[in-house]
Amino acid sequence: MDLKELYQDIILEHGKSPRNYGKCLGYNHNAIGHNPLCGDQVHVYLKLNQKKMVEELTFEGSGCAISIASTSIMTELVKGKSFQTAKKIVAEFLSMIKTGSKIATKDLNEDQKIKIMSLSGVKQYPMRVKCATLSWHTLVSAMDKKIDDVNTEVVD
Amino acid sequence: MDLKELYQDIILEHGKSPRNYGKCLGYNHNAIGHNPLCGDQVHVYLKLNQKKMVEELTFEGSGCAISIASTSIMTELVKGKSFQTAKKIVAEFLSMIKTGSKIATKDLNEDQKIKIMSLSGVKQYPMRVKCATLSWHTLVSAMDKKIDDVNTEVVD
Amino acid sequence: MNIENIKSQFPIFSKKINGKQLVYLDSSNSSQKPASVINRLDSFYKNEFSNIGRSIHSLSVNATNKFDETRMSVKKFINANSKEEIIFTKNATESINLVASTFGQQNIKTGDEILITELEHHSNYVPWHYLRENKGAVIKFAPINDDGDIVISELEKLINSKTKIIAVTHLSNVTGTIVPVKEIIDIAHKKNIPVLVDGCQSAPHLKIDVKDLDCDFYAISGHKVYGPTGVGILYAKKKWLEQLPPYMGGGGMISEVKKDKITYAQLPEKYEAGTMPTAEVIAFNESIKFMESVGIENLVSHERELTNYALEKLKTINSVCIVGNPKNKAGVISFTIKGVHPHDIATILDEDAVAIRAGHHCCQILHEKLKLNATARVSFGIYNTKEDVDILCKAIENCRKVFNLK
Amino acid sequence: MNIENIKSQFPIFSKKINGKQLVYLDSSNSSQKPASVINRLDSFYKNEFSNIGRSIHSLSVNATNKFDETRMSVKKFINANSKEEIIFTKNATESINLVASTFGQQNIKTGDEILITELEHHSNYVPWHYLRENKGAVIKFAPINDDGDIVISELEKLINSKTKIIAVTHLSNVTGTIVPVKEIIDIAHKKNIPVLVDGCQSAPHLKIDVKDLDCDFYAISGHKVYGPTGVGILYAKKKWLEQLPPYMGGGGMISEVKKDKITYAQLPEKYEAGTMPTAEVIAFNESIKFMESVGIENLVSHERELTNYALEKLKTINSVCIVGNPKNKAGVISFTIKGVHPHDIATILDEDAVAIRAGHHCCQILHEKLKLNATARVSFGIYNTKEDVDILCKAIENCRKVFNLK
Ligand SMILES: Cc1ncc(COP(=O)(O)O)c(C=O)c1O
Ligand SMILES: Cc1ncc(COP(=O)(O)O)c(C=O)c1O
Repeated sequence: MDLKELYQDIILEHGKSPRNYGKCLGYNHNAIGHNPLCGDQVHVYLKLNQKKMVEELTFEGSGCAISIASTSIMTELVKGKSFQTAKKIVAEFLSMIKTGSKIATKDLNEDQKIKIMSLSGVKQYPMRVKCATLSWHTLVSAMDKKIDDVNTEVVD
Repeated sequence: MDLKELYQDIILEHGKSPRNYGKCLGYNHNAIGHNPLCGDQVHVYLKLNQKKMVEELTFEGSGCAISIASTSIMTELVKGKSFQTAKKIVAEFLSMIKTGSKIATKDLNEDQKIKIMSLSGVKQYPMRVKCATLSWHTLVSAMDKKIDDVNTEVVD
Repeated sequence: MNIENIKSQFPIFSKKINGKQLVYLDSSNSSQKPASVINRLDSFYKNEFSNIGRSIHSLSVNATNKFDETRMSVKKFINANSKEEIIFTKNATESINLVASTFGQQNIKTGDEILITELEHHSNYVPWHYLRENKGAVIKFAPINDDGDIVISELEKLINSKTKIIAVTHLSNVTGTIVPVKEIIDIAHKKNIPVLVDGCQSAPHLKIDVKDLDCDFYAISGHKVYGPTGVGILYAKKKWLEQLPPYMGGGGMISEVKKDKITYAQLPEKYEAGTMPTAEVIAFNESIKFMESVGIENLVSHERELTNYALEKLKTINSVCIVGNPKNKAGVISFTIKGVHPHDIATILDEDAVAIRAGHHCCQILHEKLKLNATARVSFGIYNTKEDVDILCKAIENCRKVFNLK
Repeated sequence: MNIENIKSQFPIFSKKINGKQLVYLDSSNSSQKPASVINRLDSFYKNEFSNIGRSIHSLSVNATNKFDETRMSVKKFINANSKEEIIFTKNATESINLVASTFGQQNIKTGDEILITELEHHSNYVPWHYLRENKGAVIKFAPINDDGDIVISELEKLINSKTKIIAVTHLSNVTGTIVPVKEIIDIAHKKNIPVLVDGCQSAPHLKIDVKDLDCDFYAISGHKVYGPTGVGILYAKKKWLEQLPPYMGGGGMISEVKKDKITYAQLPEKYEAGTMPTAEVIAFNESIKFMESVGIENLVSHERELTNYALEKLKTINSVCIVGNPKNKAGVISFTIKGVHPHDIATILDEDAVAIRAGHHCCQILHEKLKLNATARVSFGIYNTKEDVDILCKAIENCRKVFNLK
């Protein structure tokens, strides 16, 4: 396996300059996820509007390139989507990372698909799967508002 | 090593019909020893008179042939001896069992030496050393009256 | 099932003791290990060694996966609901201490009662005794009858509103009694009382199904089921592991550590502090595979046959007394010889390379009840044969000869 | 000393990872094992296996003696007064839990203080935290300075009449700081405060002399000193082991067991409940022999040389920052690369078969203090060479390349 498949330029770029970083104004959902393996932590802020649309999605936290890029890309792709669509995208992402399945949804355009698939190399690196999935699990938890804390140990 | 060297007739005989069994009248020293390995227990009763002579020495307890015979023979040999001599005999016995040294003391007659040496085969059976030595350690403890309990784990 | 073939998988039986073929009848103490287990230890240390969980490098990833595979195998082996219910400890004793300590912390107050039985091994009594010493709990002992069976109606009488937990062995390591734990668990659960089962002797001799039993806790020793030393298992229902406090504290069992606050990891890590017996747990997977390759049913029936054969033969020897006569019995026979102390029996049998155990077998309460200081114990493993029993009986005859018994 | 010769004693180094020679720089996590240790496990299981202590047969006598020989070797290795001061546990984490729990039971009341340091591994913090939770104790942290050294004068200020015990690492598993524990023990003993030393990292890297240190407790992990997993050691002064209550309860640690009363075995058995990691402890003797065959002085000087060489080389690499700059340092180097997260470093290095560790290394308090979420850690064993360091540095260059660093 080539490292360049894991560390694609798009990942390095998002890792270095994450989008949607910070606390968004008027968020009405949020959750914290952490990875006890390394101490990395992500805080996801979400504004669901009355139509249950993801109006704002931002994050704070620190982590490796994979984790930051994954989170940054997530915020880009999920922002503006409906609650249902957001959930579907998360599910497809998780399934891609775990089983290597393709991204089939019509809710993402080609550009967005390329972005999300840039993370598919992680599948080859089992110890890094948690880095890539933590924020996605945290997003679900924020949307569901069931628990405040997500812990990668449980959900994977 | 021949089992018959361990289980000499004299040992089987003492094991079956121990001498000086029971609680002697007027004992002024006593101690309990036990072997946590098997739960065997010996209670030694000792009457030291004003001249510090072992006037009476008896025991109660249960155990294997080696342990009962060793205790029985001990009571026979030590009874009637002075405090000092008794201690010397114990020391010679323990050294015989542990290092295989000969019994040299002049305080025992030939007959008694044969008796005590009948136990020397135990040296070849490390797991049985405690069976043979428990009551002797317990006697010392009764004489010294320092502690009430002897535990073969410590003293060996 | 070809026992000679199975026996040949155990390297130790190619060894001679005092120039004689080893007859190993001390498996309840610890079983011998098949080559597959020993070789797995060897290959893991030689080719794959790494600690698990904490590192990202390939060796560690591999070790972590292999470790997890054993957990999955154990889960399947005892039919647990999820692998989060499988905790690795160092031995069954730690497994029971873990439960007694954490359950006690949370649920035991002065005057509360803990119900155990007269059959219990010290490892299923001393940990509860600590709660008596430190928390003022009361320990009750369900009695056995003359056959060595737990009398369920008597046990039931000892249950009351103060009873907080019941801890009972599945198979006595002295009398071989198979305890009807399922029945006990049913009774207990009707009164909302959790039950810990000491499965040390049942795991090597019976089929285990924790879901069917519905037990709350189940303790197993790896080294008694053909595994390496240093590995114990605790099965516990998830609800307990979630609600009880952690046991040992340290690396690997935490989530977040601050100067003023600590949160703990999820299951099963919450109960696995510090570096695990990594290699031993990984090799333990081979023990389970070995048992599965034999087939638990085959193992059970082989051992039943052996036990019955041995009982028959032993009973014909003058002055041999079998300890207990339980309704259901497996793999363990204790006996005495009138006029020969068990220690002497063991020493004399050893001369014929027959390895048995003599003593109280960590069951002083039971021996007190039986009015015996010690017993001699024969216990079987899958590798034992009728020939072993024949050699045992001959050695017992020799023992009688040494002691000039008629 | 011929390192290639020593390295050839470790079978794992004949293995290739991703087609490359393994460069193992994760020994602080767990060391690799020499063939003598692995082979001893193999031969013990294949030819001699038996449980110890409890049986009378020859196999058991032999195992018991061999087990005892390891205890004697450990006693000699750390210069303890007697073998009764050597307790075998499953890992250093259990050793520390044992002390925290039993010492706490006896000596800690609400408001009492426990003094640890900011360098401590979670295994030397969480067990004490339990006393805070359950007994209302207070935990104080002796601070480190920017170099990663404990400031003795600051530590001294934190000692007062409520301080009941001090627990401190001998060698940091992050910064490599060698802590002047002897000095701390002197200060503590003047005020009658006992000291536990976490010797997990010092045992593999330094000469240990508990008599010279005069520490009250010393905890060691077998698997970090070239031994099998599943073995830990607790050294404790006899007076403590005599006066403290037992830890786990079960078989082997009792003297007499009655329905209403239990008395405990003498030392060291009092603290060794249940079946021990018998084979692993016996094989551990070979680890000590291995270290003695190398010579601790040689080991120390080889690792010092390596550490200095690595520090020199790493400092020349752009954007590499070494964590801490302690006065005395041994065998452990943590670093960061500006712009590359430690996890990414570890993954990229692994591609070159360079095994390092990334994360908080079970030292979240220290990382919080350093304002770092994670670090990359290189740690040496006796088998490492300057060539390993060269390969490491090349791999770091590759890492910089992957991340397009200038
Ligand atoms: C300084 C220190 N203390 C304690 C420990 C815990 O040792 P173990 O995991 O063997 O219990 C470690 C190793 O992980 C360590 O480096
Ligand atoms: C019934 C029973 N319970 C508990 C134990 C303790 O097991 P371990 O010594 O492996 O902790 C044993 C074995 O010694 C046993 O036979």
